[in-house]
Amino acid sequence: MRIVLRHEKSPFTVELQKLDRSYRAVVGDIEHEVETRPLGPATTLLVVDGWAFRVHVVRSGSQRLVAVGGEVYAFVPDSGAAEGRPTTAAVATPEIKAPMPGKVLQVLVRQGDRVDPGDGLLILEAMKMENRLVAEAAGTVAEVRVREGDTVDGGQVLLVLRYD
Amino acid sequence: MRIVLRHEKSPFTVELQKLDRSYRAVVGDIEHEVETRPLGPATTLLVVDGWAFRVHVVRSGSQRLVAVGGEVYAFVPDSGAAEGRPTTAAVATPEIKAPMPGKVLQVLVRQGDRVDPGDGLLILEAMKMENRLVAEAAGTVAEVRVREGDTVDGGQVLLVLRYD
Amino acid sequence: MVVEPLGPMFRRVLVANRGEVAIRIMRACRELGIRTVAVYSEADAHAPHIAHADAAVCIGPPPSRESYLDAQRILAAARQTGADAIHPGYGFLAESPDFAAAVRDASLTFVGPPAEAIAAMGDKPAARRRVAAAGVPVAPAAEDPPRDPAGLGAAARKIGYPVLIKAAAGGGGKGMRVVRSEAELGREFAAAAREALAAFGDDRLFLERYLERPRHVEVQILADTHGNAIHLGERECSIQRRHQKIVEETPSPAVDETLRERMTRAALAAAHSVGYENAGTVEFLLTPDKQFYFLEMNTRLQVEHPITELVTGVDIVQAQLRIAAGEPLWLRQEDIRPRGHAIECRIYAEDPANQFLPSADKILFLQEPQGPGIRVDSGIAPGFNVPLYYDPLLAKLSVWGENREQARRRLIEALREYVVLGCTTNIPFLIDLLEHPAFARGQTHTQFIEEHMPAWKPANRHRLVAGLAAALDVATAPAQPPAEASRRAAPSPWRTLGRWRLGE
Amino acid sequence: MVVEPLGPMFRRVLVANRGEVAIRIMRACRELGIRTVAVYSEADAHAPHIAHADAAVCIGPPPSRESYLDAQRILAAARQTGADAIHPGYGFLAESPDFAAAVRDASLTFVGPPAEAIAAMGDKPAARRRVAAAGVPVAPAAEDPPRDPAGLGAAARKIGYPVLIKAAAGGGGKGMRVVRSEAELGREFAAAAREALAAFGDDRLFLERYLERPRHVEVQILADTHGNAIHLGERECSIQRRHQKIVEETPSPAVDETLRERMTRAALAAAHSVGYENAGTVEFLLTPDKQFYFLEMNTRLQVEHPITELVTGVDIVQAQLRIAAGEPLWLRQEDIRPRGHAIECRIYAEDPANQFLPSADKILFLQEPQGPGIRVDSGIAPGFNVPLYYDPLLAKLSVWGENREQARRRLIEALREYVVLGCTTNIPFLIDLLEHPAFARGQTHTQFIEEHMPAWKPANRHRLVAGLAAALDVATAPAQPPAEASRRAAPSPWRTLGRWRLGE
Repeated sequence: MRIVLRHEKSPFTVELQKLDRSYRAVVGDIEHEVETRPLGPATTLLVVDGWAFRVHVVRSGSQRLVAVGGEVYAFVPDSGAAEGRPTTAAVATPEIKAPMPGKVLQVLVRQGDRVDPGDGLLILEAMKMENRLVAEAAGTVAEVRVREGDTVDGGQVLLVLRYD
Repeated sequence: MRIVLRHEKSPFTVELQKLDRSYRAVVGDIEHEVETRPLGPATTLLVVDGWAFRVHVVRSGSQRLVAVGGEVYAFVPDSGAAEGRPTTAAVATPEIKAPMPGKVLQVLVRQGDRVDPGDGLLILEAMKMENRLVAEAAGTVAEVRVREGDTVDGGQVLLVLRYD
Repeated sequence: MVVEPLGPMFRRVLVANRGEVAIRIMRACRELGIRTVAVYSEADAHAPHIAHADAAVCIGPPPSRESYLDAQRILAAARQTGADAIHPGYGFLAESPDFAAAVRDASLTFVGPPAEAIAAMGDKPAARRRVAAAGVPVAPAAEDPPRDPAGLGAAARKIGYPVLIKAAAGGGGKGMRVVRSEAELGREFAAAAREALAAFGDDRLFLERYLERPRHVEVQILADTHGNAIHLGERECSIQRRHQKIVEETPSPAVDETLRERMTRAALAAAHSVGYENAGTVEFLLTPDKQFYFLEMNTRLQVEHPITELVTGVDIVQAQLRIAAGEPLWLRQEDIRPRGHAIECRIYAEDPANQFLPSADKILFLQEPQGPGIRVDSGIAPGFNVPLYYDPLLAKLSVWGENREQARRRLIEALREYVVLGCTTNIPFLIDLLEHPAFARGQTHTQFIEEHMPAWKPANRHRLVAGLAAALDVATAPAQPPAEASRRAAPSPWRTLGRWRLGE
Repeated sequence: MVVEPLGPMFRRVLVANRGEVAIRIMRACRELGIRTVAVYSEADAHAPHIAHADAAVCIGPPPSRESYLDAQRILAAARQTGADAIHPGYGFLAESPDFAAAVRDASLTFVGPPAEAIAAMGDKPAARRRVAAAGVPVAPAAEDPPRDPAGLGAAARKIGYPVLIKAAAGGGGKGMRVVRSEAELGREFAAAAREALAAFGDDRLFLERYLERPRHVEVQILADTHGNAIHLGERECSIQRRHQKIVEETPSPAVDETLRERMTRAALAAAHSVGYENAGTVEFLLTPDKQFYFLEMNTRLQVEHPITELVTGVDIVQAQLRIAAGEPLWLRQEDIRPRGHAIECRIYAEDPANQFLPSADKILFLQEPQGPGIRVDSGIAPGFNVPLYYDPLLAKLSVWGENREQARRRLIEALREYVVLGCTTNIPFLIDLLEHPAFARGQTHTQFIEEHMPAWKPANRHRLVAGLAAALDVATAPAQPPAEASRRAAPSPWRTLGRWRLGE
């Protein structure tokens, strides 16, 4: 299921897949394992890639007000891209960029490797989470620009793919 | 409306009458003015005869769990005496007793006075409230056994009536 | 074991205030065995403070002028409920000498200083002259200086550069200019006079020393009705936005024992000069070179009193009640031994990412922090609709730590635990402020926010987690009850209107 | 301003516990910049403590033996999450020398004393001999005394009357007799021996001095890994029910400076005798004539540590972590200057009107007190189903006051503000206990509850108000959702089953 939300002016799109005891959630081109557990009224434990967060969610109109770690977010379901309906597919970009600053924990592919959509490319540690970057389309690894242990900036190109 | 509840083994009966902005509540033979104001989830301000109490009420099954002043009470609606249905009328007793220990603030009648049902007899200060004792049936004041300012025990006879 | 005698005490105290401070005063009363009476406006009919009292009286419609500022209605409520004393809290009528006198004339006790002391400190220029005469340092200044270049230059030199030129009739920055050398003086003075004339129809000006990046440091005083007075040390309240304090701490990172000795002596002299009684606060500006100047005296309980309570162990509100009841001061100066460090921050209903516009909405979910060293003085509850009419202070979060760094970290963690949903607050802004390296180093001054945090925006560090939570909520429970659906979409009146805030 | 260096510190600490203490330890870690790992049993899958950690690992089914007491599962969780230290809290594995050794063998740090010190204090008779050899007073006693009248009489005289006769193999009161004079001695000894033989198949007996109405007074110790040790004063924990502490305070109303000096010196000697490191507590019984005797040493964080933190300002859990990380003690004895008075009471899920039977239900509504001088360490949250399997401690309410009376009144008022609906608690019992004149006078001893509050029933002071509230709720919203309708009617298993409680 694809959920499209807006937070302030920018969209937040999640591809959600229910697994046995958790969800597989793809945001951008990163895959996360998400477990959710109700703890009380408006209170949920969210475990994202093994890291636990206490999250509070209330509804106000169509808005979801979310509190986590001292921050508050107002998300609104995007009416133009309602749940379950496919939106215009984004064009897969060949340059795989770091979505946030972090540290390269593991590079999962080498130059010349074949990748299929959803294949893991690299694990980036950022914001105390391990983020698994995945291929959005089938192709070949053209270039690997980082090594394990590298510290990278947000937006920095990590790998280049050549799509079929 | 008559509400009959049980708390532990003993009944708690209230005759409730909705007034303009408050309720007239008669418990035993004492009349109270009760104002109720919601303050939040499960939280109510109850003003009883001018005194304010913060009260919390939740339902658990048919029970009402009530917290006030560090105490917790479980009240159950009495199935044998459901709401609105009249129960066997209690026989009005000629001896008017103090329902709890307190201090006589004001005696509203004198020996020989005629009283009608609901007429005020005496005001007793107890539990930081002024409690208005009322006549349950029509009659005459046979005897006044207390004076204003007296401290009285619970159960002590305050007045004796002679019913018609 | 000796049970302390409490002296002759009030039977019933009316608290002429609302919000967190009303609740705090009621707690102090209950602990002293005193019954309490709350007053409330129609906008506060469901406000938390009324549920902390033994009786509550509605004193009028929402506007303060017709309720919390209406002395006659408050006195009537006191008569009606048999109160024998009135505690004004802070703001509203707390610094009205007329109200203090009216309470006294009604044969009730005003829990605060004598009306005469309030009046003496309320007239700011007169108070300035009075404390200066008592030996308290005041910033060099000249009222209506000579206009000829030589006379003006001499006046400015006597004050010392930089000099601030202000309109005597003025306010709001009109006609205000900073002059850094004599070369600019004549031209700027003439321009300021023209601006003042245009704005106020009065071209008289006022010169005073312009202080750059001063710290706001204040001293807490306790004086009884028998001539005894002590101080409870200082508080630094430099972190302000438009003269609104946001974060306060004690001790001040800038005050050492020698300076503390000088400042507290000056504060006691200022209080003494007006025959002060009860709790009060003498405010100073402190320059980077450790010069300090009298600013004003707040003749009432101060919002930020909890941090002084945390480090000294003295309950200031209970002390106010005991002093007002006539008890001689039970503490000597040498009994006051501050320990550790305390920091308070104010939780406001405002949007720090949007020019700090006030937000007045319903509290949909509330979870306040707790644990070691943490104190919350809260005026809100779940379901409470924060009214538009009053100061947007929702609660105060204060922490104590063995040292400044422990207190700072504790406060940050407590803010991360603090959850207010429904009404926008400044909590994310406070976290970033407390994490700022200049704050961590104690390099605070009254321009801190303008200098270090202009145009703050939230970092949105947890956007991914929050988005996942929102998405799962949408995915697992997409049906939407229509209740309140349109409420938040309504335009806020605050884009066009101002709002009264507590003046401190 | 100097930011205190924190020394080499852990990166990630696994907290091998649940409830309030797990949350309290996690708060301390966060303030020191340490990440935390929670463990939980299947019964605690929705427990509040797991939401305070950065990661959470399920370690097994509800029974403690298969989860919180399973050292191997806990060590596996530590390995899996990359923890470099384990804090055991109190109860569960906190006083298991095998666990402490296993943690060390896994190259992790155990936040607590060395396994050898735990073992030495865990063997009670051996510990008694050991501390006695170090000069710590122990109650006079004779193990397996001679059975002939002359020898037995001499042994009893040496101990001093009244004498308690206990079965050496025993427990649970079987074979226990109090003898007040030599005339009764022979007969009672023979009867106790018969009873012991019948009950345990072993008629060996043990004589010791019977202490009447002793106070339980204990001393908090901090010892680093470099040979430095200090004490943080005493706590009195006399208010107990079946050896379960309920109310604790510091300082003890019975301890003056001279006695404190003697008791704290004895406590440090006891700790030194086993090479103690980290935080620990030496427990004594104190007689009305100011004699004190070693009871045992608790080689872990104590439940009632918050009151010591409130009067000394030392964060004991942060101190445990810093000591375990190897930091030399940063406090000298003269730095510890207790101030004021603190009292804690334990909020239990139990029905004080019904033989204190445990209650394990869902928290339907929760409102914890807050304000000046109030600290809540809570392990519950709204919606939490209190599990049957563990200690019924829900939360601890601690207050600080300038003196004992202020603290006592504050605690009573805070309890009146405390609302727990859904799960029966001992709050009304605690209010009556704290209001008892003997408690107000500080006349506390370990038989206080049996003596002053036998067969306690609630006074139901607010029955009228509560009944009106219930009646209005019935009148205004009589429709009843069927959810949970039958849940509370189910018989409680506690009428037939026992439940494990923390042993202190």
